Amino acid sequence: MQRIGVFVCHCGSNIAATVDVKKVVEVIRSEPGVVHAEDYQYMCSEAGQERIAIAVKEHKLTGIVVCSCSPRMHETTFRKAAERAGLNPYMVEIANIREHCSWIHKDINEGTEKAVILARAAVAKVNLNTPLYPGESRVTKRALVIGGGIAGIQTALDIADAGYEVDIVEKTPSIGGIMSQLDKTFPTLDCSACILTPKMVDAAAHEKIKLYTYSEVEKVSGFVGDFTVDIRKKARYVDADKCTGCGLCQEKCPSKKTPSEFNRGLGNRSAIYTPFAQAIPNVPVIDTDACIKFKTGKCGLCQKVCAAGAIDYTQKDEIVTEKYGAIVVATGFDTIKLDNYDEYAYNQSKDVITSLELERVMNAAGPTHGHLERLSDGKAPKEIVFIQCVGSRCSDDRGKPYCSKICCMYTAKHAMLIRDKYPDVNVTVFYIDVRTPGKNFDEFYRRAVEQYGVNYVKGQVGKVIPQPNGKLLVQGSDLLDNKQILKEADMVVLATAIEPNKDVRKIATMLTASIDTNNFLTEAHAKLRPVESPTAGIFLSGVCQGPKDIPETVSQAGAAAIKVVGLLAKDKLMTNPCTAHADELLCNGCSTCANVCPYGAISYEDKQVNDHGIRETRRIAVVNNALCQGCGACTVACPSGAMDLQGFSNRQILAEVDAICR
Amino acid sequence: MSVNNEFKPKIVAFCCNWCSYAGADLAGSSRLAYPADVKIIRVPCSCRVNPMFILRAFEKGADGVIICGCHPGDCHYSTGNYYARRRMTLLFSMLDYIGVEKGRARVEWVSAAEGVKFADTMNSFVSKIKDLGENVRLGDIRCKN
Amino acid sequence: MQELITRAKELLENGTVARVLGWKIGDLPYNPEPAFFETAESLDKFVYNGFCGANLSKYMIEASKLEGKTLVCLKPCDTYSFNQLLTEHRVDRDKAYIIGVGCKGKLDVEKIKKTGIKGIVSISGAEADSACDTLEIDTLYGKKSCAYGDAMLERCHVCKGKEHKIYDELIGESRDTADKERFAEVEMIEAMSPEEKFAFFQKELSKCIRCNACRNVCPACSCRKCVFDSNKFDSAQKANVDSFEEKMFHIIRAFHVAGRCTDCGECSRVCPQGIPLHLFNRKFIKDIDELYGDYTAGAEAGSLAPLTDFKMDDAEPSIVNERG
Amino acid sequence: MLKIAKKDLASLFALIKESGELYLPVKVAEQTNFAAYEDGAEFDLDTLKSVKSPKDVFFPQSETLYTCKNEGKTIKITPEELVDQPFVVFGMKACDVGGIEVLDRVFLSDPVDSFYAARRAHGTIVALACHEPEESCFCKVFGIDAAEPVADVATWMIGDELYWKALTEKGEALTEKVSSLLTDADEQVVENEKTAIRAIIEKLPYSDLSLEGWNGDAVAEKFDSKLWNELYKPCLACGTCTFVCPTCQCYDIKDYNTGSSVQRYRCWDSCMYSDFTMMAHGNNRTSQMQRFRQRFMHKLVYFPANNDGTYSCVGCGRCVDKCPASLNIVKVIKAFGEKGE
Repeated sequence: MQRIGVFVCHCGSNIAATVDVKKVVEVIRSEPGVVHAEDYQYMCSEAGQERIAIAVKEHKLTGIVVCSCSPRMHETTFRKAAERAGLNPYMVEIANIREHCSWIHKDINEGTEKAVILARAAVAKVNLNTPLYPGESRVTKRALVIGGGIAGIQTALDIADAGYEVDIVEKTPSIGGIMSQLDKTFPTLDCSACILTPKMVDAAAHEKIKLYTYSEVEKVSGFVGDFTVDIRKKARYVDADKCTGCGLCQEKCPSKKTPSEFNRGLGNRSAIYTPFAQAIPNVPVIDTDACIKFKTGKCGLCQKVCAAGAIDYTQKDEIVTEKYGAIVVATGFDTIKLDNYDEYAYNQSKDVITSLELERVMNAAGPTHGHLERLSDGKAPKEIVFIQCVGSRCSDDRGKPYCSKICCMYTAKHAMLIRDKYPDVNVTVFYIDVRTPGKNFDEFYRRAVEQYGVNYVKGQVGKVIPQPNGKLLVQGSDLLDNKQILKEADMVVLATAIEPNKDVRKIATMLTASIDTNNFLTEAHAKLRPVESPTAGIFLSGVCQGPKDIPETVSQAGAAAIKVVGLLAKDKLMTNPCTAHADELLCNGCSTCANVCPYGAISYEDKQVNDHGIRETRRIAVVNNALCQGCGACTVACPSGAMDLQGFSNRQILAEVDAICR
Repeated sequence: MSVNNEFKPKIVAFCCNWCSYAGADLAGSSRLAYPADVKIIRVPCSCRVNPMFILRAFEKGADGVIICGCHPGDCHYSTGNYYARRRMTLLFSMLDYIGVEKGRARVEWVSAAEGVKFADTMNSFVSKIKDLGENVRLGDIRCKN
Repeated sequence: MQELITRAKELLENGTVARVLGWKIGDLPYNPEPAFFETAESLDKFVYNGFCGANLSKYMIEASKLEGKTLVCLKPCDTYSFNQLLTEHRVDRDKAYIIGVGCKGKLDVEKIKKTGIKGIVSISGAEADSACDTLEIDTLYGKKSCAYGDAMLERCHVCKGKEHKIYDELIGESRDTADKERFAEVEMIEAMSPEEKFAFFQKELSKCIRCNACRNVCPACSCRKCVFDSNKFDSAQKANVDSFEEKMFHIIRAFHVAGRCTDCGECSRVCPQGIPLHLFNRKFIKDIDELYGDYTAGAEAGSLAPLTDFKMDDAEPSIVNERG
Repeated sequence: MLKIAKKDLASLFALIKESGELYLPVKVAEQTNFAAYEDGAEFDLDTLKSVKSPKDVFFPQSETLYTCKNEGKTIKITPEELVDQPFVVFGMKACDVGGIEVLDRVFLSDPVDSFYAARRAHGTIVALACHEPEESCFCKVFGIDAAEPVADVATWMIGDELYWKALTEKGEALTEKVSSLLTDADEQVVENEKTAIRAIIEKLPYSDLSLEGWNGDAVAEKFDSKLWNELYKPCLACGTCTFVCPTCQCYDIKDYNTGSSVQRYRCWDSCMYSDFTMMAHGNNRTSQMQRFRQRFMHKLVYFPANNDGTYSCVGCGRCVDKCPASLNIVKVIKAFGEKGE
């Protein structure tokens, strides 16, 4: 049985005016467990806290109820006071008789009666309180960034600049990501490579950053502060230490017919290749599917020409195991496949291209060396049609329900660049809405319309029909003029929806990070914790969390980095003791609790139990206290009642219910 | 009906710590009155509310039970109230099915900024329970005396 | 049935399985019991007929702990339960050799007795191989007969279909038995006034003797210790002291199996007081289908139960007040 | 021998009810159980067996023993009042009456259970012969004659008439009270009925069940038998058999917190339950096999050993009818018989 002291605060007249505090003290004395009750002017004052300390000693109190203002105000104060008096801080409960009582009830009888009931409920709860102790876990001061695009690079740089080790795992042979494929960037029109390449170099040169390119995360275990990650370094067949990056191997390679990933398949590359000239690291890889040596055993030309002797056909995949305190997901995006959109004739005509392909066409290092030309016949187009929202804001399941966010702006950019360089080319943009909420965005778009004479048509395109003369007949509607439009175009550019990188689901599963129905990673709180995953220690950077442009990506990358730094700066993590735990004799091991846990805090172990003489091995839920945040979702999902929440246990809440309904 | 005989319902309100409990605090600091019949139990999240708690309240003589949580999408734990919403929808549907009056139990989403909504919600709930009268269909007779 | 026995003997003798979980012939015409057979000879007492209504999937929880595989005979509806237990890690697939047995609708002797037939000495027409539409019954008080359909369990009239959802092999013919609207009874109650609903359930539940047969037979109620047997919620109950306790027990039981219940109908089959307990579970199934999209527990192992899932735009609980 | 027309039974029951509570088989939602008779209730004398045995008239499924209330820092204890008004149970079968005799041995022997004793003292039992015994009946095995029940009053439903014969003083007193509704009857009609009933009983499938080997001396052999390991397997560990049984007498004592007081009550318990006789150290029977064995050892071995050979089974067959897994005491007895154990 507890020995409970009840302390009723007057809060000046805030409480005492509408609650007869003396009466509350008197009535509460006869509650089971209560051995002491008193009232005081201001319990939260130093003198008030001192009274608690004295009473704890005098009456050998084991539990405390403070009837005062909201626990959101002073629960911590009184817990600390209790701790100073030698009690466990979690032996304190607050009855909120100010905000929930005295301030809203005018009648003193009514107020007093309710205050007594609230006090009684708190006493009933304390009767079942047990001392709770926060746990501690260590922090490995090293971070992992998955994905080496601009998001990952920026996050890594910021973490490294703060003085912490950070590794980037990038699955392609080079860091740089989609941004490296872009020609110019809006709204300033500076060259993408010019601003990205220095960052790539910085990352590669940073003494705190380690790059794992052509590598993938294979396995993740552990939890916040203490993750263990297996990284698969795929065999490059080129010794990175020996390679000088001279490029001779690529030049001599006889197999040059593989579509270049970097050029979105619009050009070819050799079997041994670096994706693009500025690739970092500047070390090629051999594509074994294309390599003649690997396919037939003959050739070996690259090995012969390599003066450094870096080519090694015997190289094997390597698994590296590293420890990390925090993991940042920066897996980025890709454009959707257009198989569901036959009406745009993407698969029928080479002159229907996606906007990202147009980036490559416009780029000096691209397949057309920067000349705007039709990919079918190399002729210069005179009439270009842009179609917006291809697969974005889609109400059926052909596309995506969300707005891809960047398309309006890059289309304005494309239109403007074309009109600038080729003033004789007509540009028409079919759109649903033009969305330009960003700094200097709307001005940018208006320049396209007003200064460059881009023809914006509000309306959707129903069909693009390739004509025998090589032109493309675009059937659209103009909603503002309420008329059908038929336009013969030389090129059609599709603002294709973006979607999270297809690997994200696999990665999210490894990390027990949640993802939404569109495969975007879920943030811990949509507004207040946008760069954190609900799973502690997992952070989000860039488009893996939702569509965003470069400036937004970079700022989010920085935000994720500071969250990581905040975590790595700690030597130890104190865990909230109000966590769930499973009674191993009651647990069925059914996994229902794990299915509702937003933090991936529940795992299962085969444990040897002794259930009143029955010894057997059972599958039992184990809660990781470092991950559990104490929401209690699992406690209700659990049918047997095995899962309970410390500090808000089933029996404690029921005791409060009983006390109120008495 | 004389004032003395007026039906004083017993009402249990489960409020999530992050939104609704703070909303109730705001109602208090804004001095927005609602009947003293409402007694609040603080829970970390609406997903902590077990149907057993609700039935237990009715068993022991509660006339109404209300669960308040963060607005969908705003859960402190990101998904808790979504689970709570499904659980409570099913539970209330079952209560209706066995003949318990509609409206004896209710779920409302009240944010920490919605002191007015909290007070309004409690006023409307208490008045609904007063209309329904004493809970006779779901109580344990032993607790009536 | 002979094919089943022959195959079972074969699998026992070639060591594929260590035991057979099926039904043993009863000492009355209608009371075969679930049984484990460990030898080929013991299988002489194996029976599979219209009275083998028991769902054997739950016995596999214990059988999964035994050495070697257990051959288990599962009817189409039992396979849903097995899948659900598999989803919840309560049975071990590798420890089960599932023979999906055909089903022509299972019989309820209580239904036969309700027609006034008593003193039953023998029944013909209930054999698994029989295609009879009528049961011929010899009684101490003369020869009687009963239409097969009239003697069928409620669940068979609303059968989910005769497709086995998980098996290693199939033996025996099935017959389509669904001839009633699955949710008709639930809809009938939903259409009642609150007073009528209350009276209906008050009356039905007043019969409850808290014997726990419904719970203990239920494959979804597989908890090692039920909350109603533990002090976790101060909820241990054994008595029917007050009518509230039956309501509490049955509501919570239905809630705990909501989204997990495969509607196998065992609860109603075993209730000694004939309480239509499936009405609770089926109500939740109907609600889940209507509110969250069609979901059949156990149709697929590993599927996410509706109460452990959500959609952003799920209905608000107030929908209950808005409906009918 | 007296009689009353079947159509006048409602008047008979009304008259009985004038001087106290009347319990009889009542049909609620298609199931017949013994319940206090109220006007308009559908009494059912045609169904041979009530689902639950009528033992709960004397030994209710739950009953409050006393109530504790906090008064300041002291506790006031108020014992529950004992039954002190006469009542009548109508329609118990010979086996049900036999069940009460078993309960008497438990509750009326020292220390006497005052709650039970008060009910027994104030209750008058009117038994009804079994017009058409059913295949699950085996009362004959325990020496009970379904054709001629032994109670305060014995009755027979023959055609459209109920024949009535008082057998004890209590029975005489009740007969006296309702004599205005009874007329003289021909004893021979009842004799013919008894002969007919006994003829059917001879033909019942379980009537030749042998109890050979089941006696109080065979404790160790029976207890150690390997058969139990097989027999219990289908058992679901529910309490159906115990709760429908007319002789099961185990109960649990529990507290209920009403908010203003704590009521200590007892309620039926079942030896089939895993928490039966749970003690501080845990449980003395840890497996379902042990619990299963306990139930039948108690009924067929321990009880007769302590009660002059009286079995704690009366062959009513309710467990045969109701076990969800089709297990029952008959299968247990037969299994031992077959193996000769």
